[in-house]
Amino acid sequence: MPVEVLESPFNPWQRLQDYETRPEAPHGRIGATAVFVGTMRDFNLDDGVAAMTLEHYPGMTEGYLERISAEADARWGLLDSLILHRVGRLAPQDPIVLVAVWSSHRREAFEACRWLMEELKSKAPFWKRETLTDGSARWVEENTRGY
Amino acid sequence: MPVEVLESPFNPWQRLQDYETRPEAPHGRIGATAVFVGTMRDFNLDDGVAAMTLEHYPGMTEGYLERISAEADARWGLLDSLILHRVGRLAPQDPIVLVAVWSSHRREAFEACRWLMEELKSKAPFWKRETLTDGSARWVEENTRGY
Amino acid sequence: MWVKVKFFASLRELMNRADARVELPEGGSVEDVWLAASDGREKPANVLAAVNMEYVDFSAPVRDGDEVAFFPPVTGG
Amino acid sequence: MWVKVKFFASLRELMNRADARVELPEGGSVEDVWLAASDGREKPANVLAAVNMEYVDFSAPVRDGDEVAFFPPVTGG
Repeated sequence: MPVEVLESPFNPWQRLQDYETRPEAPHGRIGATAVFVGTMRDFNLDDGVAAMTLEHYPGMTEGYLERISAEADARWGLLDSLILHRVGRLAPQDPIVLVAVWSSHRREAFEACRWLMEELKSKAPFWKRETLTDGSARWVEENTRGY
Repeated sequence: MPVEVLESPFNPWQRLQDYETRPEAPHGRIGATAVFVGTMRDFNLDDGVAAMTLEHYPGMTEGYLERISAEADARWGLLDSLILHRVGRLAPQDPIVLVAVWSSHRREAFEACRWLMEELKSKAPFWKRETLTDGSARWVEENTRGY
Repeated sequence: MWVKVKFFASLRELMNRADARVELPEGGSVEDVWLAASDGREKPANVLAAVNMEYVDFSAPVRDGDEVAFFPPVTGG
Repeated sequence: MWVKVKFFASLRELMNRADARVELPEGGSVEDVWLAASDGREKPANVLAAVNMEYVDFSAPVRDGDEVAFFPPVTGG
């Protein structure tokens, strides 16, 4: 159930590989791993996007992510989970968020992973500011709904 | 949309990293990646499982996976997808299946990934035979439902 | 006409063979292929059938040269 | 009593500050904190509030020493 807010780029697949090979990982009991990775696109609302800056509320962000992580672990009986989220300046293709959950069964893994992403997108205090390819900048006003 | 039936162990995270770094991957348009990995557990129905042998129907298996892959690509407007499935003799913790989908938006990624797994589990011609820790062997009779 | 028959997994063990080749009258169905290939064994509940690698019902027609497969419920993933 | 105030993202730019410290009478609410900290600016639609890093309504009470944050809808993930 670790959560991390990261100031610099991360490789989601490398992080998952490292995380799963920890000696204390619940190896033999895992039957299902569900992962979501959100990546910065080079377009939004029909405009080209050149860069993005992600702001957050230090303390509240981590506290909120830890709370939903613990809630998902309890609600779906997860064996483990991991949430990583970038802040700072991002370039197109940079990973923004990783949510991974480990479970004995797939139904729980799928549902918990999606629920965590929706909770994160609707309430975790992060804000995106886009720099467009024409040089102008704008705040992203709201996230699309995921269900 | 590649599908592969693999005779030897694979590392899902390494395969994803390799797949995403192909020059022809649809890089800037990807906003959402949803991944499911099914892993061999060391227990099933309260019994310890020491090994598993996966049998398939060569030709029909690949054809079926290619068809559901194309159907998901079309139905959810996916940018890309990847399905890998092991056959042969597996040990606990070995990855059995990887389903990954790439999309501009998360709703489509989550739904397509889960749909592909349910289609695969309900109809792809694979069969599991378990060797238990007491030395006995049995065919797995049916998959649990995922919705 | 002649058709190729395949058995998989627990059904292969039950029938004691993976492959067979059977002759049956023109116009036969998958059900007829089972009868011709199973040495009179009762069809287990839940057995599935495919003709030329596509799922079919047991009432589906077969043609000369078809590949007809029988197998138990699938358990991949 | 005194409370710490924080503004984030577009609201930080609109208010032209990230932090403030305001005094208000005991028994005040989050709404009162907004009035005291906003120099009379109208509250934008959709603005959210947190007290001590927990989401609250604008009617929620505040106490001396609380940290009250205002921000626009979140857009992470």
